[in-house]
Amino acid sequence: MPAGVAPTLALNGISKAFGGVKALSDVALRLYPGEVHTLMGQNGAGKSTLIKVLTGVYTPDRGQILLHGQPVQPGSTLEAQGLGISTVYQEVNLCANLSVAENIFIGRYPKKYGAIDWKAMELQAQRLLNDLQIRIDVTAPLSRYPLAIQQMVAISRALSISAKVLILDEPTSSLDDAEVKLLFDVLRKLREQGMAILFVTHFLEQTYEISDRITVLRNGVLEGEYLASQLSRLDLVNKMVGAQTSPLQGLDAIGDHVEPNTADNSGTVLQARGLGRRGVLAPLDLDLHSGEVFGLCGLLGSGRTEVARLLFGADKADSGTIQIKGKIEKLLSPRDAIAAGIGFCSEDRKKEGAILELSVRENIILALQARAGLLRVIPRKRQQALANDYIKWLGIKTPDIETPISSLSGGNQQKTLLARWLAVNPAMLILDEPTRGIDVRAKQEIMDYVIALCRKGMTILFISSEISEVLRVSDRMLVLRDRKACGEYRRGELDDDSVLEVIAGECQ
Amino acid sequence: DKALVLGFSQVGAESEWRTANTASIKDAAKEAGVTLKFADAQQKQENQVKAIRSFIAQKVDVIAFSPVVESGWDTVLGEAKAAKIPVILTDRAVDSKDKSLYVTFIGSDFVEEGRRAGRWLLERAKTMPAGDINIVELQGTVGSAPAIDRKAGFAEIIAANPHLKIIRSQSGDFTRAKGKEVMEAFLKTDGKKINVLYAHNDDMAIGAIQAIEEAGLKPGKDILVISVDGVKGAFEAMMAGKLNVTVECSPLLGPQLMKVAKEVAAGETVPKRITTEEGVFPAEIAAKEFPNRKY
Amino acid sequence: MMKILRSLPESSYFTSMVTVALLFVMFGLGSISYTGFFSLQVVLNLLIDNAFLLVIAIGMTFVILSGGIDLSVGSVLALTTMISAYMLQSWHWPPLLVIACVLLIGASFGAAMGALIHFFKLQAFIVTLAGMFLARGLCYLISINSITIDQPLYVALSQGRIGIFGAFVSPSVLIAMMMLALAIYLAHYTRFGRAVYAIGGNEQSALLMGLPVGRTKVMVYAFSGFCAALAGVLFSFYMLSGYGLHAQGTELDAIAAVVIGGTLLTGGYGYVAGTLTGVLILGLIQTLIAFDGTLSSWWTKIVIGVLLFVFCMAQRLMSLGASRSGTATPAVD
Amino acid sequence: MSIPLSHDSVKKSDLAASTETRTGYAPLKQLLLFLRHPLFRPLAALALLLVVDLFMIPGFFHLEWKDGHLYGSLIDIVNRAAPLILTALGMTLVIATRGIDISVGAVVAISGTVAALLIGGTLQMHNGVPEYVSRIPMVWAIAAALGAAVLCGIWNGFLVSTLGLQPIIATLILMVGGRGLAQLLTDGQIITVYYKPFFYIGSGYLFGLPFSLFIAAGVFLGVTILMRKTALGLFIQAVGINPMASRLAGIRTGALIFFVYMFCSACAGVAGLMISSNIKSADANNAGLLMELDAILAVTLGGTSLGGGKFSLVGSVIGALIIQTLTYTIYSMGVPPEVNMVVKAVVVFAVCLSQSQEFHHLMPRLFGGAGKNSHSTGKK
Ligand SMILES: Nc1ncnc2c1ncn2[C@@H]1O[C@H](COP(=O)(O)OP(=O)(O)OP(=O)(O)O)[C@@H](O)[C@H]1O
Ligand SMILES: Nc1ncnc2c1ncn2[C@@H]1O[C@H](COP(=O)(O)OP(=O)(O)OP(=O)(O)O)[C@@H](O)[C@H]1O
Ligand SMILES: [Mg+2]
Ligand SMILES: [Mg+2]
Repeated sequence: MPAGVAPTLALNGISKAFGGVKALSDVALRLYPGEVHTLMGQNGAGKSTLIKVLTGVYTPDRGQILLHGQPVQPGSTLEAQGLGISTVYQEVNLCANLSVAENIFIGRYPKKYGAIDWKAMELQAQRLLNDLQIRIDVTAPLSRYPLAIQQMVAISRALSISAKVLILDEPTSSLDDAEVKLLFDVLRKLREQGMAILFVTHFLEQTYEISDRITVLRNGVLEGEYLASQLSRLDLVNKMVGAQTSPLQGLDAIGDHVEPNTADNSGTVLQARGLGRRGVLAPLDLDLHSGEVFGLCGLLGSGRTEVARLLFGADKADSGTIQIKGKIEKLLSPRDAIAAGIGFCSEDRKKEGAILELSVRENIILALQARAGLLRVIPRKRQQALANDYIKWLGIKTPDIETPISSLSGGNQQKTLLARWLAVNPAMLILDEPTRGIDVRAKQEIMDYVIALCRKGMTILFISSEISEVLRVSDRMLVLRDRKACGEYRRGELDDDSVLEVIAGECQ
Repeated sequence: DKALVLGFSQVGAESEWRTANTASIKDAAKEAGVTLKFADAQQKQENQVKAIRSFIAQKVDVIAFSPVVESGWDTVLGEAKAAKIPVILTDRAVDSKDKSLYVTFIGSDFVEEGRRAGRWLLERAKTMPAGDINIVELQGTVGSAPAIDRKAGFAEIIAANPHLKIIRSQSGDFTRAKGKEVMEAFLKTDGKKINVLYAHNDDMAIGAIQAIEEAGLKPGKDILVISVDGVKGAFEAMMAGKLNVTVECSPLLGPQLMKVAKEVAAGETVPKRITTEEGVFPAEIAAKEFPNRKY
Repeated sequence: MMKILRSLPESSYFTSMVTVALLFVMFGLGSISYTGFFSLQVVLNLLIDNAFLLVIAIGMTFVILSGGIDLSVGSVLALTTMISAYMLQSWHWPPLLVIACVLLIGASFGAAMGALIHFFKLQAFIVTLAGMFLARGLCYLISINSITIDQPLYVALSQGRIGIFGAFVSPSVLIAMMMLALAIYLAHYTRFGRAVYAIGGNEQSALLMGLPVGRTKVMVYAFSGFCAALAGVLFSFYMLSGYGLHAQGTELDAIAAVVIGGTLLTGGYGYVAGTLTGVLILGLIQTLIAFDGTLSSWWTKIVIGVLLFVFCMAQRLMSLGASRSGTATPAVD
Repeated sequence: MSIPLSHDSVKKSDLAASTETRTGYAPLKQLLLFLRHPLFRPLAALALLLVVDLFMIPGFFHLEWKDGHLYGSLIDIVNRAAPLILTALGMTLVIATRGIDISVGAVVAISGTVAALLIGGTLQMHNGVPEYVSRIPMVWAIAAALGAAVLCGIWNGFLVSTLGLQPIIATLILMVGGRGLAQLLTDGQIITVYYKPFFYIGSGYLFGLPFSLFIAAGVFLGVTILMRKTALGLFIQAVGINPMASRLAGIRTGALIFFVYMFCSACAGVAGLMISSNIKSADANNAGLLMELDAILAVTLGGTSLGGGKFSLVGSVIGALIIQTLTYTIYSMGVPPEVNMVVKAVVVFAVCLSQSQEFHHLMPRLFGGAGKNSHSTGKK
């Protein structure tokens, strides 16, 4: 960054507390035109809060915001947009009841004779999405599409707002490499045009691929601002997690130290034959053995989540049978599935996971209690013990176990939901994007935890948009394409490159 | 010749009185061999208007109805007139300037009922010890015609005696439950002071009587109870000596209605106002009267 | 549930379609069973008698679409008739001025409630319920008697007839229809309308997408108040009187009409046009009963209940069939 | 419709905060906790009303011992409030699941009617001596009445949870049709009951207090224990806040919803018995008319959100008491009937505002006070 260039946006001494929780204390941030600035920090470090403060969702307790040197105090997202700040917040914040096109243009409709010009709007939306290689019916309601697509829509909405500052809070957490690449291409273009971009992610690779400058937050305190080129990964991680913990080795090789699974995979836990559902998943066969991690790879929309939902009875399969431990099961509802010893941690924590107003404790024991039934209440002591344990094990950052989950950071919510299912300790656990929005360190810990569970005999169906993750943890994996199964592979049969080919469709 | 078709739009079924009224009309129609088109308006004027419109569409011979409220009938009655269907009002009048909109009005006069209640009390007051006589009033539904008129009529008469004072007046919505609830409140605030209770209908009176008893007082003795309508329940209360007088407001308009309807259909001229013969029943004659009460 | 959500819009769309179909079926049945039922005038009477309900329901549609509810409409209607009557009869104000006044009053009344709801984060239900008490109460403060209106223009409009193929409609019907057209335009071709849908879909997202949530919400209630007042004006044409007991329970009819019209009470899904069918259905039920003419008071109620039930059943099952896994209440297992 | 951070959650987080930050000595902390408690404001409102009564109505708090029981305004209020409390309790659970039940009024009418019809009893004059006889044993009659109520609940539950109709429409059906049924049973007449034992439910006294009070208290305790000792409370909240997530967590959402509607009607049924027993007759035309509104009002006054989720049973009880006290106050203060509505409206507005966080933030600003404490409702 050439000296003398004035920052587009500068934050000084920003502090924000929620009740007693100090989310931010005296944080500063500089955002220069024509740079991609990555905000890093562990879960609960204060990234999203900082973003919400500077886009007028929260009012800071102290500190000032300078836009082009002028102090501003946006009172709402609306005003922020007016000031030329366009934002994609962490959770997808769109209206599922409106059409895709409308979600992109709402508030800024193309008009004809003072009336909304739907045709024009849909055409433009089509074009915007095509830029991101997404070909979907833009007139269909957003709720029709899975999270990843919704994320892309949110992004293209932000991009379409001609702004001076673009803020993206963990936009890539539910995207596949392909989408990420597309997104980065666009970001680079915008950077050329001198836009100031603030970017949040937990993926080191992505950080180093795109960012010019990195600001690190730790526990709501500014750790420091660095040029990406001058900060090694190890330093970055240390700065994030703080000196209190010893530097971690080979973070980007999560699970590498996992020795090939020696546990006998003879016992088939679950056997699906011709499992499918019209329009969403072509019939496929599955055999899951006890004590193995079974991965699902595929591109966005390839049907991975569908497989999971069908196995869990969240959606009704209209063909095929499921055998669990040898006996045929009719999984008509998640309840049946749980009874049959299956657990499912959904990819959409906001809509299908978190029960926002309930406390962390309640959220953690919910599934367990549901299985125990109405009458056999888990004694309070035990509940608290469980909650505290998982908070410790997964490093959930929360004031106490009675805090409503709604006031936890995204990643911490994700951990809480993971805890919910780990607490149930099912024979087979389906994890759909379990590491979504979870910071580097926690990610490794969780992976290790997962693998440890397997070694203890639990079967895990693992879905992740990070193919590398899948490759590393799973003993066997099924590749899906266009909602069809296309080939099953054992550990080692695929490496980072070949898997891409397979997924992309150059296999056989 | 074919049976006469009478379209009748009833207010609803909000009280025993109303039900008796409906029953009387249906029975009378059966006896008189009149085919009755009955529509219940669920206490809504707009429904009555709809009903009348549909009667017109069905080309009935005569339309009769008891208006929910006096005002606002000109338009639809105009349509009836245009369709040459004679209209008979029962139980309540309408206040349209154009009297030609309806041929006649059968029914009682709420104000007069109020007056009768007043007169009875005036008489009774003479026999009572000197000094103020405190009256509490249980009004009907706020804004409803009987409530307004019975209040007015009563007030008009008792004005003659300065000692008759209405110390409290609250709406009991014409129901037992409310009547009792309100009376309870009255009894708590000025229990001993109350000498007379005037209720706009028997149901409220019956409710109030319970309240009085539960307060450890004797309805009919410690507190005189006056009410309007004259339903069975009231007579039972009078026989038990708990109610002093009920002013009759006869719901049995059926026979008269049928008679008039036939005449009107036959093109005869009928008087514009037909009052129903109604009595005042003090407790003394209750036992004698009880057997021949039909409602 | 993603599936359920996916199917909601369809189901809401189909519901509207189904509703129309059922409307015709009901009318057909009526025509078969009752003489004089199958006539244009009967159909037009539906409009004449329900013009005011339609207008109220239109306002209610917006409120419900935004995820709120407005219980005050019935009373506001009554209050409007009362104020109009009083201004006309006691102060002898020119009718147009009176109309302007009451419309303004209605809108501000609604706006006030909207403001309370938004700025103080109060619950729509309770605020509008209090509004309902207040408006009724104010009626009685003006007068507990009903006031007859004999103002020439009102009388003219009340008795005005606009012939259509030998049958006729009242001017009110035209006003209501214009209101409907306007509402449809508002809902589908203006920022305001779309913001309403967005807020109903997800208020927080709407906020984060930079929509003027506060303003819109206040405007929604203002609009509802306005519609209620307009309905009041139509009602005073219809009844030529002001009365504190007018249109009791109309709020419920309006809500029913809206919901039957295929709008989700939870907000976000539905069509203004559907509301028209909803209103007609309710009107038709009344008409059927009136034509039958054998029902006692209680049978009337029971039959209304049964018809409502049969109707909702049909609506539900058909729209279920239409979009396989749809269901209107997310909580269903 | 996603749930924004609600007041409950904010209050709770603030609470958590206050406990850990303001670690002043215990009493202060206690006080703070109390002031911040969601139930504080409804209670305050009730207290305020009573204070008004204390000054406006002579002898309002005066209680005397009259033929074997306590007698006075307060007794009336609780006695009258009992049915409302019951319906409010039922309504609370329904509302907690994001539902609403507007048929309670009709159910009240039905159960009252059934009981009255079956008990009936006739006043036979044997040479001037009145004599009471019941038609069938009262126990059966009451069982039948409650049975009828529960049937209504099953019906609602079926429509809402099985058919998936929208609650308001589903219950509207019963609201209209149910009253019709009740009237059909009574033929539109008021069925007077001539059978003393029956009157005990609604106007009898136990230990000098209204028996109805004990019923209400009993039900309240029952539900509270149910919520405490079983996971019902947790599940109901979960379903109310996020039905989809709850289903995926393995909660039987359908059954749960079915249950709450059944429970709600059952409560209404008991209320119906009380009311008809209190006026010694069943008035199918008017019994419980508009009761649904009062019940919902009570629930909301108690601080439960109609958006579903967190609920407070105690709150609803307080809400019911507020409403009844208000009505009673209006009666005894000699407010002219045509003003009733306005008064009621004003009070309701006042109570709501007193409960609004934002309003409290506004107050100091309005009156120049600088004391602006830092709440965050999570959005502007
Ligand atoms: N609305 C709120 N109420 C109370 N506390 C909150 C609220 N929002 C955030 N916090 C707290 O502020 C801290 C920072 O949260 P924030 O969401 O900014 O973390 P983050 O850096 O975005 O984490 P993640 O990477 O998981 O998204 C967390 O400890 C969280 O508990
Ligand atoms: N690019 C796309 N084009 C069209 N539809 C898509 C696309 N991506 C996803 N979908 C939708 O995704 C649904 C199936 O995707 P699903 O979420 O099951 O697969 P996935 O691999 O889990 O995707 P994700 O990466 O979002 O988890 C289909 O209903 C389809 O409508
Ligand atoms: Mg975050
Ligand atoms: Mg997926």
